[in-house]
Amino acid sequence: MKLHEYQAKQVFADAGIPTPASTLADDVDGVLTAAEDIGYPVAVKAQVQVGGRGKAGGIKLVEDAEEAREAAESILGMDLKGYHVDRVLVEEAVDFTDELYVGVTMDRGEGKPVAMVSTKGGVDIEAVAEETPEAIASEHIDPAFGMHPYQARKAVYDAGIDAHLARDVASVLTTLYQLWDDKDGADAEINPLMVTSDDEVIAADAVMNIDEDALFRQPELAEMEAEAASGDELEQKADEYSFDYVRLEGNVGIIGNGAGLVMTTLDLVDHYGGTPANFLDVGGGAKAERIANALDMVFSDENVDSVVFNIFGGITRGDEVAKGINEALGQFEEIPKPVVVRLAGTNWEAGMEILNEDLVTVEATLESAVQRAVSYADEVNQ
Amino acid sequence: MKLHEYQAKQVFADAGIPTPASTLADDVDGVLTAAEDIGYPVAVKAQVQVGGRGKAGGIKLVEDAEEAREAAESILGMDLKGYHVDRVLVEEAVDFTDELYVGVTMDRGEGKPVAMVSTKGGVDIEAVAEETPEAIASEHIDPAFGMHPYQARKAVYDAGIDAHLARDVASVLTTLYQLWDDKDGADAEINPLMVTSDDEVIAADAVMNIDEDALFRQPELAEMEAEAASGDELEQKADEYSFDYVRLEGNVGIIGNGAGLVMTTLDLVDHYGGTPANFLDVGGGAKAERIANALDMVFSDENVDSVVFNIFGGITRGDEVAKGINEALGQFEEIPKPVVVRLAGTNWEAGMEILNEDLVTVEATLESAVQRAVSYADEVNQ
Amino acid sequence: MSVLVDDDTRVVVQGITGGEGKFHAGQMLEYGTNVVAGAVPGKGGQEVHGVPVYDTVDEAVEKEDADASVVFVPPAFASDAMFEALDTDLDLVVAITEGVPTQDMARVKRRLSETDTHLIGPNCPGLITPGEAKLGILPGNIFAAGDVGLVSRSGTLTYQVVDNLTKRGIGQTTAIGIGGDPIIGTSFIDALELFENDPDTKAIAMCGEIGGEDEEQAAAYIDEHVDTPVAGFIAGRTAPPGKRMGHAGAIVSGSGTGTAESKINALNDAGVPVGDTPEEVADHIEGFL
Amino acid sequence: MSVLVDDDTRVVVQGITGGEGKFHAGQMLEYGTNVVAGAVPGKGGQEVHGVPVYDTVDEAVEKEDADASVVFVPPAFASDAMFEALDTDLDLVVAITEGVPTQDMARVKRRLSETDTHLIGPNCPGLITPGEAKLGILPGNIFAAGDVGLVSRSGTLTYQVVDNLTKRGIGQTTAIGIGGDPIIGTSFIDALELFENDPDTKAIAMCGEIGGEDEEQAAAYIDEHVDTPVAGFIAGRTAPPGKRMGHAGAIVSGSGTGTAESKINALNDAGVPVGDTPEEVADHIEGFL
Repeated sequence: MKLHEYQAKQVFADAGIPTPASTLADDVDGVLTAAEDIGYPVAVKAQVQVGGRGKAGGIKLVEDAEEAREAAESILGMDLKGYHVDRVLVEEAVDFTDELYVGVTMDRGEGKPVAMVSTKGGVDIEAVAEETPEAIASEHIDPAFGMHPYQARKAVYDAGIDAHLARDVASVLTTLYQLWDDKDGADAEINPLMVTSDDEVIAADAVMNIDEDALFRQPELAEMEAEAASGDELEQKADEYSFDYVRLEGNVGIIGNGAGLVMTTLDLVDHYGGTPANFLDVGGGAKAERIANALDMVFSDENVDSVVFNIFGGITRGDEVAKGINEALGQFEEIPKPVVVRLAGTNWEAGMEILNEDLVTVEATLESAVQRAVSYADEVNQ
Repeated sequence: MKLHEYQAKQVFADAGIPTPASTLADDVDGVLTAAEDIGYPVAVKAQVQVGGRGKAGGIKLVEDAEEAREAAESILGMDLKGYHVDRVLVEEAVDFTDELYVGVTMDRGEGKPVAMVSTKGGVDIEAVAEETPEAIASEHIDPAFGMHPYQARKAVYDAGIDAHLARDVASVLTTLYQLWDDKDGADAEINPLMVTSDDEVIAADAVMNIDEDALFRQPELAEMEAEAASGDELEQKADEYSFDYVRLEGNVGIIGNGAGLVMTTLDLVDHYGGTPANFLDVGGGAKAERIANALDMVFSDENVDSVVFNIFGGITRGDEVAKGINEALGQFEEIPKPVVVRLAGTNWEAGMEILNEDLVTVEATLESAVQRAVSYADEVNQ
Repeated sequence: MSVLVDDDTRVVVQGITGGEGKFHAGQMLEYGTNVVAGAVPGKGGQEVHGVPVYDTVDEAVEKEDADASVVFVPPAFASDAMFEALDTDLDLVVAITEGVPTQDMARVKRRLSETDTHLIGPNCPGLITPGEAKLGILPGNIFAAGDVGLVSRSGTLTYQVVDNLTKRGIGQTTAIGIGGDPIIGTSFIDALELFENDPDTKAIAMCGEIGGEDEEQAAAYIDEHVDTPVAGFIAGRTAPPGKRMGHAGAIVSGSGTGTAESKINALNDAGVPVGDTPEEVADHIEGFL
Repeated sequence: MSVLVDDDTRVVVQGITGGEGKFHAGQMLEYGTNVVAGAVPGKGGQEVHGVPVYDTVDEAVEKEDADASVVFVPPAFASDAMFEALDTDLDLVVAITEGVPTQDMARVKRRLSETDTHLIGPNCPGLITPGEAKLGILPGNIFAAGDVGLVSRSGTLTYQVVDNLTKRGIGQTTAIGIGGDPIIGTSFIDALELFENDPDTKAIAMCGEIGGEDEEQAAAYIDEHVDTPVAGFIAGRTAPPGKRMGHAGAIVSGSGTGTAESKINALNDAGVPVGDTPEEVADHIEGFL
């Protein structure tokens, strides 16, 4: 779960990391009042969960009220890479001489947190990592002991941060690591950490991703999540149903259980010449209602021309799945899109017995089910 | 540094451990008001840093105002094993059915914290440990990871705590460990942890020793220390001077540098037929002023008949020591007690050169210095 | 005939009194697994399916001589259960629980590195030695005893591949679902090493997916250390970059590693054929035998 | 001719720009110790006594090939300095600092147990191989090269015993002050093992004190594993029970172990004569040679 910039900045500021003065606003008047309070120049920044906001016109630096009004009018309500902008952050424009990078993430390969510092801030850090990896100093943190003070200093010295800034940058990194640790962070980043003309450091951007599996013990952040929800309508719906769902461009709707199997189903759709419309994992142990919800999701997608329903039961039981399919499809006078079902594993025989074959096409194998769904979708488009 | 019972209880209560209602009082009226507020019966408990208060008459259970007045009058101002009682804790008398023990300490042999639980509370737990060690369940804690929840439960189950109390006792132990960890505890104990007739647990006593070396990062507790100081006048003075000092029964005053060497000097006094009046370690690197303070300490002890001054310089320099001795003794018209000095190690020759032999007796070896001091003391007592 | 588990394995089920724990303890017993105890704090003295329950793993080991555990404990308490199992020096710990916080697992993995215990999972279906024992939630009836070792990051995909094998009459020595989380106990490499050292495993099927670099590392390991023939499968070829697909692991960062292409190339370079479909994996395995 | 240090030992001084660090770095250099670097955050690029200072221990190791460190860092930062040294895989770390919080040391000791590093201290005078190198604050002039290994929990008591030896013409292979804190890196047993395996050490002097059970454990170890003759000394015979005497370690709990009597008995039972005075220790050592 990714916090909005304004949320992450608040979290960082509360922990003592210097951040520019800023105010959230959701209308033009709010922007003007905020800018007046902060003092021009200010930046007006769209608060949406998507990268490359600046290039897409979602961030504007303004010098006076007229420019602020223009910026507010153009950004508020805009569509930014599919996300509707309904709030902007009005922020003090920092006069900087240098841009640094500090970040903390989990190195899954090592199974250890890693703290990073670079003098190459203000740009795409992943590009830096690829092109000049030596420009990023990193320290792996022992999960048993946490980050030792010497490690923050070492990362800073190794990165070649100027001696007179070393203490301040190490302090920011230490706080960032502590936040990451306390708040169950997945990633925490400041890019850029600006160096001002009077040699202070200030977090000009703030990224904080939280481990969703840990939200149960982060009630304050979990509340932020509710506030942060935005984006594609169907993906929002999937959130409500708590499905793992990704919307794609194709026309074969896909429902299955287990990420690996669902991805494999997508791959087979592609393999047999179709194009997947989505990834939808109902998870383990899905009961009838959940199955019905999944069908509802996929039917709601107007791009979908056919549906392949692929369940290999472990915890999930074939009879429950069949019941859900029957219930969901029983409501329709006419089935909106052809549904191909393949059941295997736990209680699959019981499922097959229950399944109403007037409503769905049954296939015995994954391969044949996918082929059938692809051919149904092709028929629609002929 | 040992907290007073009332301080430790406050610390425990703030962390959520159930404690009886209580109020600190320093006069009879205060005791009566507190007892009235709490409701009889109450316990009136002397707040001094010494064990066995109950047996020594420092704790009284009272049923009404008359008894409370009697108890307050007898306890306030009493001398309890050399400690003057100037405050009492007036505490709700808990109606209990059982007495348990929970504690956390550092097992120095293992280099690990250890959490302990026993159903044999309310008595001297060290005696229990010696006589029936199996009655105390203990769990060593990995300093890298801290106490896992399962360990608190395991200690409780291993101790044979009744199933319906297990969760509450485990919760108290978990909190106690966390306090011990957060507050740099040396020992933290609740003995007894009382079980009430309605099956609740409540900390009827509270022990908390803090690692003095960690007080620099425990400012709240360091303030408590100032408040808690009491006992022997000379030991208080040693605290002011920050000497490691222990007052003993004999008549040969001993000053030295380094605990092992000072103890050895004590042992040699004994070996050569004398009796040590004190242990006084000036520590490493003592300068002239500190040396003078040490002499002042030992001269203030009326039991002292002679003094042996034994310095083996490592960080401590012989010339500084000699300077301090000259300064301290130079003030006197007549040296109050004979002082034997033995200097060795760093700058000992320079020290010997400076040393005013009109004021002290110089000896070349530890053995001869001690023997000389013992014979001086014997002369006084002939 | 197998790795890690067989019919001598003595299993304690952590969380046996919960819904899933109880159901799957029953399933494991029915399959023939030697489930000797349950461990649930506060439930000591009870019985589930005739199996005695203890308050602690330690007591279950002491009284019932358990040497393996299966963890069915909710995510908030799962790492504590794993620490309890690791500190009790079990040979094998299988953590089924889905949704364990990643930072908890980093600490568990740190502790694991100091022990001789094998930890499978978390967020995994467990493992099975067909005809002898299963520890976890795998549907026993699709497996058959045989010569193929199987290791997979995904649960249901494992079943799919096994199904393809079993239906052709190709059985398994042991099938291990290592789980799809970012930090897991037993890696592909660990499992490959076990199979390589098992004289009865004549071929290995390895099912990976996009995200992370475990498959790339496994490929390098195979190249250096594995003589047993391996056939691979990689799920997520069509996943778009930057999208998270269910498993925390199944995300493509968009850079050079972690993509299906990078994994398939690495495996091919190590001499491992990668099937386009689960059927093709079965074809390759059949060719090896 | 020695254990742990000799004239090849390449030393980095952590905290070399502080008062004590600077003074004793000078003393060590004067004694002939191969002090090759200092490490002080923020002071990289400076020089002290002609020795280059680096910001991190890592850099000192990389640039100057240091293999040992001496820690002169204030108590609040000492455990961090020890972790830095341990994580840099030095062979030897000598922590002079007095007053390190005990819980910090428990964590350091935990980390130490995973490394091959020898940690001496904290709250110790360090160690010296006479004529070759000293790491710490011991007054070099009282030592002489010879055949006796010395290990002691106390600083100045060590000097006392060494003085008694040297004045009789009995020199030392290496003298180690292990420190008197409740939790220390190198124990009596570790030091005894080192001396036992050093062919040049013909006799061992061991100076203990009241508190803890290290001397009792050392006695058991000597009984089993040490053929080199050992003479002992125990400070604190006359200390009253329950009183703390300076060292955190020097406290008698009042129960059976930890007293001078218990330690002396244990040593005697292991065939170790214990002197009543430092002179008597020297008598015993002289008898062994």
